[in-house]
Amino acid sequence: QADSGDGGDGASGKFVYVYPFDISVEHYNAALNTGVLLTAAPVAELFIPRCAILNWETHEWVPQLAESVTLDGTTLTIKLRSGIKWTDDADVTAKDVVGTIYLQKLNAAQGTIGWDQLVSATADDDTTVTVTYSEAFTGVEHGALKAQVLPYARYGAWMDEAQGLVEAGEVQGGPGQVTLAEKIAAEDFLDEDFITCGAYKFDQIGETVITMSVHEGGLFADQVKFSTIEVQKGDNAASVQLLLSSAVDYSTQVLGATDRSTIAGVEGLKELSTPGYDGIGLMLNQDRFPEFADTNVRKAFMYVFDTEVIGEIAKGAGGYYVPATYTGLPDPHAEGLFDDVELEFYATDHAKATSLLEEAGWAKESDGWHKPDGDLAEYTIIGVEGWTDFALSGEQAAGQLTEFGLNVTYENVPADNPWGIWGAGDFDIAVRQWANPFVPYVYGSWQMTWFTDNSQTADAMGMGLPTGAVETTSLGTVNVDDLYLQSQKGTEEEQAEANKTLGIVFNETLPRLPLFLNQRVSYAVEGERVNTIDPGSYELNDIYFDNPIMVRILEGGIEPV
Amino acid sequence: MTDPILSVRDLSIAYRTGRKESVTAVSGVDLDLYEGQSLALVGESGCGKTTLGLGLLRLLPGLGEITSGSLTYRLKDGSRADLLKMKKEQLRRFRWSEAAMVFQGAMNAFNPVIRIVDHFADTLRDHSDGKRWTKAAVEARAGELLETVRLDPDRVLQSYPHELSGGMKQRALIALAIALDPQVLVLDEPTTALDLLTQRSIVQQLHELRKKFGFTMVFITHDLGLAAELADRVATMYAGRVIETGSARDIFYGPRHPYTAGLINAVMPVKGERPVLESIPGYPPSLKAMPDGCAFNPRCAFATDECKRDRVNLELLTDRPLAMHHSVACLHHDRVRLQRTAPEQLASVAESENANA
Amino acid sequence: MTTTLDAAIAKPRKQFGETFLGRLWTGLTRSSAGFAGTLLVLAIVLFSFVGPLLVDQDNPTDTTQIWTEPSAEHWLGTQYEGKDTFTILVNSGAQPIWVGTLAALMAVFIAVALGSIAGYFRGRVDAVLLQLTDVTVTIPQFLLMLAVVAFFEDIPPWGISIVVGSTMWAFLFRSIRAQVMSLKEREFVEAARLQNLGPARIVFREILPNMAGFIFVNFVISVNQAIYAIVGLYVLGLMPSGTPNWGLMIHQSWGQNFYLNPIALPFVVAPLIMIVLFTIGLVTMGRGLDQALNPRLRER
Amino acid sequence: MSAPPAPPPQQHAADAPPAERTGPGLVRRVWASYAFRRIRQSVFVIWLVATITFLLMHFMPGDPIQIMAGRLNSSGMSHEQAVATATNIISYDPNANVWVQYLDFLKGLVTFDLGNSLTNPSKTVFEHVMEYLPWTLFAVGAGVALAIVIGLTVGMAAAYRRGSAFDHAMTSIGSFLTGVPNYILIAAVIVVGYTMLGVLPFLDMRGRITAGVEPGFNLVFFGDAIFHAILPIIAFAFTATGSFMLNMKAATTEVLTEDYVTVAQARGLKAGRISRGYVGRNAMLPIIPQIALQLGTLVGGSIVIEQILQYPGAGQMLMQAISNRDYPVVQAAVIILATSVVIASLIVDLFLVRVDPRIKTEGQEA
Amino acid sequence: MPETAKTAAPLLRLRGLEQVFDTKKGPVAAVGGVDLEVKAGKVLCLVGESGCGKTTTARAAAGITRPTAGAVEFRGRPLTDMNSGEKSAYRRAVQYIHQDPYAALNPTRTVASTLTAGLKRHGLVKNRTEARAKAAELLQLVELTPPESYLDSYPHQLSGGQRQRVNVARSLAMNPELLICDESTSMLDVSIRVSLLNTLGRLRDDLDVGFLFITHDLAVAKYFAWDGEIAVMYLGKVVEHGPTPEVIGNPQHPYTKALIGAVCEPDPDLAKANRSADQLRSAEIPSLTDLPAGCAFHPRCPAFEPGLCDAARPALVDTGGPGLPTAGAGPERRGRSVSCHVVARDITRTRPSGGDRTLTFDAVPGSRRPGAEASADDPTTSPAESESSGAAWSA
Ligand SMILES: Nc1ncnc2c1ncn2[C@@H]1O[C@H](COP(=O)(O)OP(=O)(O)OP(=O)(O)O)[C@@H](O)[C@H]1O
Ligand SMILES: Nc1ncnc2c1ncn2[C@@H]1O[C@H](COP(=O)(O)OP(=O)(O)OP(=O)(O)O)[C@@H](O)[C@H]1O
Ligand SMILES: [Mg+2]
Ligand SMILES: [Mg+2]
Ligand code: NI
Repeated sequence: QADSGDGGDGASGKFVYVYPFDISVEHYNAALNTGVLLTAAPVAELFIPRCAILNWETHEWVPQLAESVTLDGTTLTIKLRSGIKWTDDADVTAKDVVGTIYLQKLNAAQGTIGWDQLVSATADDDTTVTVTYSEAFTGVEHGALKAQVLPYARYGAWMDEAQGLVEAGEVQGGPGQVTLAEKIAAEDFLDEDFITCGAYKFDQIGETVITMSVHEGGLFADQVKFSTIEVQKGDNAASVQLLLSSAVDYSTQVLGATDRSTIAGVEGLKELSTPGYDGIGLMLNQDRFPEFADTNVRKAFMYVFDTEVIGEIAKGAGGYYVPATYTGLPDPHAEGLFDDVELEFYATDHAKATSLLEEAGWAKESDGWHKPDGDLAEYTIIGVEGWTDFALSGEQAAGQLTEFGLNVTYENVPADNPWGIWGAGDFDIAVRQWANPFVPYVYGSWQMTWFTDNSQTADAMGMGLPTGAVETTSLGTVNVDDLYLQSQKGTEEEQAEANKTLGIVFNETLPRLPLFLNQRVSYAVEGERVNTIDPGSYELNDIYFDNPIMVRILEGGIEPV
Repeated sequence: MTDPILSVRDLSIAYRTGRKESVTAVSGVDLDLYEGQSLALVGESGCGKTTLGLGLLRLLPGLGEITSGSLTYRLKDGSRADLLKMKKEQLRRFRWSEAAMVFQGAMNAFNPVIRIVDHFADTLRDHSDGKRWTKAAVEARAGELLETVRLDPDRVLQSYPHELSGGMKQRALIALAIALDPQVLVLDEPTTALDLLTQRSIVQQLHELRKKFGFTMVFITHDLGLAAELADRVATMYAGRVIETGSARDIFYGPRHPYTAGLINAVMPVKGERPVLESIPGYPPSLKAMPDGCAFNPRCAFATDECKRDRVNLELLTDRPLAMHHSVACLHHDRVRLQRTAPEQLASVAESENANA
Repeated sequence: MTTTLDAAIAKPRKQFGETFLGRLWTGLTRSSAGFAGTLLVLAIVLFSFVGPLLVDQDNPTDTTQIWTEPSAEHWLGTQYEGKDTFTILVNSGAQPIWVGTLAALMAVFIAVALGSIAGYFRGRVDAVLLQLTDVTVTIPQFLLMLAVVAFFEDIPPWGISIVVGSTMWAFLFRSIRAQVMSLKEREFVEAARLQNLGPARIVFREILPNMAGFIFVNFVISVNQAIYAIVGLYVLGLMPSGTPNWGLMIHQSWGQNFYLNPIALPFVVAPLIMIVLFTIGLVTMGRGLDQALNPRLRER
Repeated sequence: MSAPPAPPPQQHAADAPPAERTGPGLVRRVWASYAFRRIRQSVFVIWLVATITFLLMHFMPGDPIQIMAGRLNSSGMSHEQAVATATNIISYDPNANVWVQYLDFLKGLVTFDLGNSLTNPSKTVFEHVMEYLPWTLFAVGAGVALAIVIGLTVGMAAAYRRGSAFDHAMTSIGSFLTGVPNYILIAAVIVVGYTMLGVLPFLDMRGRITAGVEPGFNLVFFGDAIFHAILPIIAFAFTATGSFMLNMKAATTEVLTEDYVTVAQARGLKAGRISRGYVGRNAMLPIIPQIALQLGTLVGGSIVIEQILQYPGAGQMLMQAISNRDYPVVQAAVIILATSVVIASLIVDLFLVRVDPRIKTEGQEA
Repeated sequence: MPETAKTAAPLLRLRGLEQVFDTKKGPVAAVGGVDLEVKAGKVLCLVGESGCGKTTTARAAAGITRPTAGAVEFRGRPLTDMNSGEKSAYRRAVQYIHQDPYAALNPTRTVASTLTAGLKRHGLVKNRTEARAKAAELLQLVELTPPESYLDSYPHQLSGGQRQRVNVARSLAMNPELLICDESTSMLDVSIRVSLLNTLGRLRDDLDVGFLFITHDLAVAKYFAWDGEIAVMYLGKVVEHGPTPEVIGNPQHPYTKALIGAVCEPDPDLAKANRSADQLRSAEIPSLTDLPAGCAFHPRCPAFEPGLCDAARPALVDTGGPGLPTAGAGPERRGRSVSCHVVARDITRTRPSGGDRTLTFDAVPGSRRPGAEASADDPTTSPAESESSGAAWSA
């Protein structure tokens, strides 16, 4: 790669980011969805762009490779910018985008919102792509727009094959798809250059440092202010160290409380904190223990917890937040939605918990709480081996319940396949996420709350939580299944209404016991190489899915000192 | 002939057995060895023969230590030197060129991982005094030496020690021992592990070598027959002390110490009638619990209170020249009798010899 | 004559100093190093088994007390949950020690049983067992343990003992077998055979007592190795994180980067020191014992 | 009375040494068959190890797809998509017939083709293992080499000065090093050197080489590789040094009591020659097999060391492959490790024959 | 000499005993056809150089190893035919005393427990007190008195001679009829050796115990087996066999002569006189894996006659002897036998009618004392052939 020195007008300086890559196993085959060098890292935006990035606050698309994006009914029109070049000097065209979409569509899991509904993608001309959906949907275009665009020049044969298979009705798991997937998986392109079209291109790929330089002709190459992007290899420990010595400007590693106190004194250190869209809660197995069906019992449990403590231990100060409402929605979603309803707020209150349990027919005896049938209540909370926040939350929750007089122990299950365990309902109480980290659409949270891990089939009961008819005090019997559909597909008002109703149902029946929400914290060092590092208007963007700092770099909003 | 080649005075050797304890394995030994003589050190197992032998070359293992006495040699150049006062390098040069030693159980005397010829090479080179020993020169010299002990140099030189039989090894070691033409040769049980026939041939060769090279020999054995075969003089040791010295005939025909007499009485002869033998009662004392007085007193038929009280020193019995004296450390030496007496004519020979002296 | 016989009969059978326990005792106390090692081991065992009874077990999570410096109230400060580090440390020794001891017992038991069988009877059993040890020695021990741990998923502590014990016996087996083989050829064993004393009696009364010292010393060494393996498994984070123990503390220190933070040092260093002290104790104790029980060294 | 055997050629030269009759031809024949037997036995052990590994892997619970999915899931993919992605990459049939798999496996073993890594199918397992193993072998090898140099010299010196303060100090250090787990020692080194004193640039030392250093035959690369491997090398050297030291001391002590050493002293040989040619050479003999053994255990124990030191070697890879249930990689790694252990001990045996002339003719017990 | 004509089967009889070991270097015929017998209260002494098969023979006789051919018979019953009861009786009746008094005792057990283990096992005592009493008795029998100072000792607290006595006591515990002693005294010092031999001799005479006594020391053989027999072994075969005084005083086989000649006598004058005695042709013993053809001794034999000695293996033939019946090679044969072509030939040549023994080569070297030449009893024989049993000096 003949390097042309600095690229964009007036680009200078260096921006250093840290990420735990591993070039000894990673490869350059971007058609594979995993194991590709740095493409899963937030920094990927800088070299392998997508059509658009989402602004999580406004739910508007921030066009990237696309100049504009319009969803009209079931048709998505992507207008590409012209003049963007791949590093092999070819133009970025609609053909690349269409091919990318077909590859993704074919390999996407069935049941994935956005890909299931996608019918076809066509290149109308060099810069226009039309995507047709079978039905309209909030966020249906998400998948197509957020796929990292791949060069037809390299992946064309697979893209064409994928298109052919999709058109023939092939889905993920079908024989044609499997064959193609195997073909793709066997290729690593390590002997060739990684073809990208972003503002930066790979310069040197070392074992511990990767440097990127401006790719003239790449997307936003004229806007960016840094001539070099350096990615330091580093896990948590290393990033702590790098931050300590101000050797990096930005780190998205999730650091524990101890790490945070370690780096607290670094000059110019800036904590960039974003409310997360998911959190940690508990699933009660109603199928195994019918007593959990009693909302009093669920509420009582909820009143036992000191969620501040649990969050503090599991995530450390600043790593979590306690939701403003117990509606099953993260704060950004819940904002404004429940202004006119009175929701129960579950702050620690052992007296209340006692009375609720007694109301439910439970009785406390010397050996602990007994259920209405007189049996001693004994439960085990399971977490997952190696998932530290789960383990710590579960331990703390069990500890607090025990302190309250319930016989609850904590245990880890191996990380092999926790979904299998959850789905099968092979647990008493399980630590599990609630809400949904991936997409900023409210229905994602409902799906997690009621449907994920709760398929209720004979061999996979999950939580055993009823969804067809849920008893509530204020709303009577509610059909959650229907409401869920409305929250996805209805008009904006219908969606809002359904969301509100579901929120109230959640608040009264607690289908999951929400402990806390994750606060996404990343770290920046200002003043060393970079003036200010600020998310700007993308404050709510998730740092992993639509990293605000990367968008700002591409926009030229972050500058060297 | 008045000047002994080796003179040991009041030599004591102790082994450290614990942080503060030690046992005295050899105590207060006086010995004189005159040129050309062969001296047999005899005594029961554990009486300190090997220790004394090692002491003669200052070769004691790490835990052994010469605690008193002196060890003077008359060197080849005629000067006398006290071994105990020698510096390391001096001592190294002294060893093997002035006095060599053939060890108890020669089986392990050779480094198992190098060839026989290399043993010769090492010895010759480290005593070369500037002379360069080429491979050929070493082989020639070693071959010559091996031939004097009737070994086939072509075969033996290039062999590893384990490829030789015990007898061959023993002979090879003897050849190695005379490589530097030492004046004194100390042999510690050189034939004990060997078969009778091999032993006989080694004895034969020692006689020949002695005739040829005329070295002075200290010969350690517990086999009295061998002592009779090889020694001009015999010194009996008991519990770390020399209790009787004399010519071979003195000792074998007229021992004056009850222990020596007991030993000789206990020897079974092959030739001649079968005598009724008697053993010395009891067992030798442990070095850690030595009886007071004469160490032999608990086993001695003649023991009196005096024996139990005072240490008994060697007493000269004859007025022969020092090189041929007979001394004994026993208060009752005049009461000691050999059970089977020597045949008359022999006894008279012995007496006349004594008288002549 | 009868009087002397009576006197003979009346004599006490053994002096304490001559019994195995007696020699054990002298072995442990004779050399100052061995004695110090024994004391060290005893101290840590006491600390870990009796300590928990003396220390207030109520060690609540306290988010206001995270990573405080050592103080009169918290001798070693507090850890990441605001719990008292010293209390955790006191509770952390028992499991590795008893699990290690159990594993070592098992390894020694298997090694002695199989080793005596193989060494005494030789033949096909011996060939098979030898082949087996060849294989066990060839497969990396940790891999075997990892596989077994993964296999049995939720493994209880005694299960770990079995896992560790069953991967550790092979080395000892060889030396026990070699010893039995050489002892078997010793003349006193042949003498016993000539008196028709029977194989069981010969193995247990004639051969094994001669190896008692060796076996005991190896037991001590095995405890050490077992702790090496068990703590290692914890350090790798492969073990259920229920009961507190040294390995877990090290795992947390490394996994959560406590070791980078000077304020966390008491928590990081405490288990290291405990393990170092305990293993040093075991090693010096073993050496002392070796000197006392190894006939070769003893008879000097 | 049985018939007398065929008369041998007349050969009654005096003192004909017994070895002459066997002749070089016979020795070579016996020798050849000994080597052959050793090799055959080694192959058998490798086969057994391979089979056991296969069975362990086969019956180990856990599904590589689910495990990979879990990882993808926690790095931000929906569960369904994660499973789909993992399925796309990993071609693995959990229900395949064991026998068919086993036969395939054996075939692969013989043809040196154990397939591709499950999680990284673009690489054959051997390529994958070779990506990591050399680094561990380098570190272990250097550690053992260091241990040999230090352990043997110090051990010998201690034996020479038995009972001295130096001996006591070195013996204590030796027992300390062998007794305390090496990962604990190296952890302590990090805590003291890095956290407490801040003199050890531990974080820079992690990994294999520094960025920008191109692998190649140049000083910069080797220097850098050593800089990064220094902690693993020290860690591996710890235990080995201790045990070599103690063993060498014991062996030397033993050799020092041998007659041939006393004889050598009596022969007035120079001290240096005695300590090298007589004491050292013989004391080394029992250490040599232990070197092979140490290599094996150290490579096996590299899992924990590399975890603590963040050194991406075979141990980390193995750990990773096991937790990913990347069966082919685990199998290949174990087989390669086992084979190298077996080969190492084979080489040692054959080497011992060279340095110890006694083995060739007598010691065929093996 | 209590004479002959006992018709009962001997205590122990070895018939054509062969022991071939399979070794890596090929089969090793450690014992190649040995016929021997031991009678109650009698001593049979087996002598020979190292490696000639003495121990192997003894071990087969003791039932420790199973011979590859031939039979061991105890009181006329072959070992292989015995049922378990007989076998256990045999085990008890035949006891084995090892060479090394240190190795033969379990270092972890006291003398008392060593002595009583067998007693208890075979139910010879009822309880511990009785066992202890019996043990004390045994110690007295082997002259370890007072017993109580030994009963509770460990082997390492005893000296070599004491240990060997304990070994003997242990074997006596079984009330043996035959003691097999393999070099049992060779590790002891001269003075202690005599006293142990005297003790064993007392057992032989008082308890009527038979002995298979193995030694390489001819003097010991002579001393202990004076009333018994000596069998000289060479490379797995008996080469000469006869009553002790005969074999020692008048050896016939060149090997026996060489052995006796090689003995160093504790008599300086005698030694000096014999210094120039004959040598064997080779000092090296041939390897058992590669035995020379013909007489195994021929490469070393001073009487070697090419064509005769290296052609066929000599048989052990009866040469008769003074005062012993020469006829009838049956079990009661008490004559001398020698396995040497030269001796056999010379007997038939010079004594067709059964005259005196004649040898054509130098007799025992080294038994000439200065001035003792005069006592040569037969001027027609070689001048070297001198004294028969004439003692030069006596007690
Ligand atoms: N290294 C040692 N440490 C302690 N004591 C020793 C040592 N070597 C020998 N002894 C003791 O010194 C005494 C004399 O031993 P030495 O070997 O000189 O006897 P010896 O007369 O040669 O006996 P043997 O005839 O058995 O060779 C013995 O009691 C022995 O136990
Ligand atoms: N188990 C065995 N396997 C192979 N060869 C053996 C075995 N036992 C003895 N031999 C060989 O048989 C021959 C006779 O040995 P044996 O021990 O009977 O001799 P020995 O006369 O008792 O000798 P020594 O006087 O040395 O005790 C020797 O060459 C020996 O090497
Ligand atoms: Mg000695
Ligand atoms: Mg023998
Ligand atoms: Ni002949």
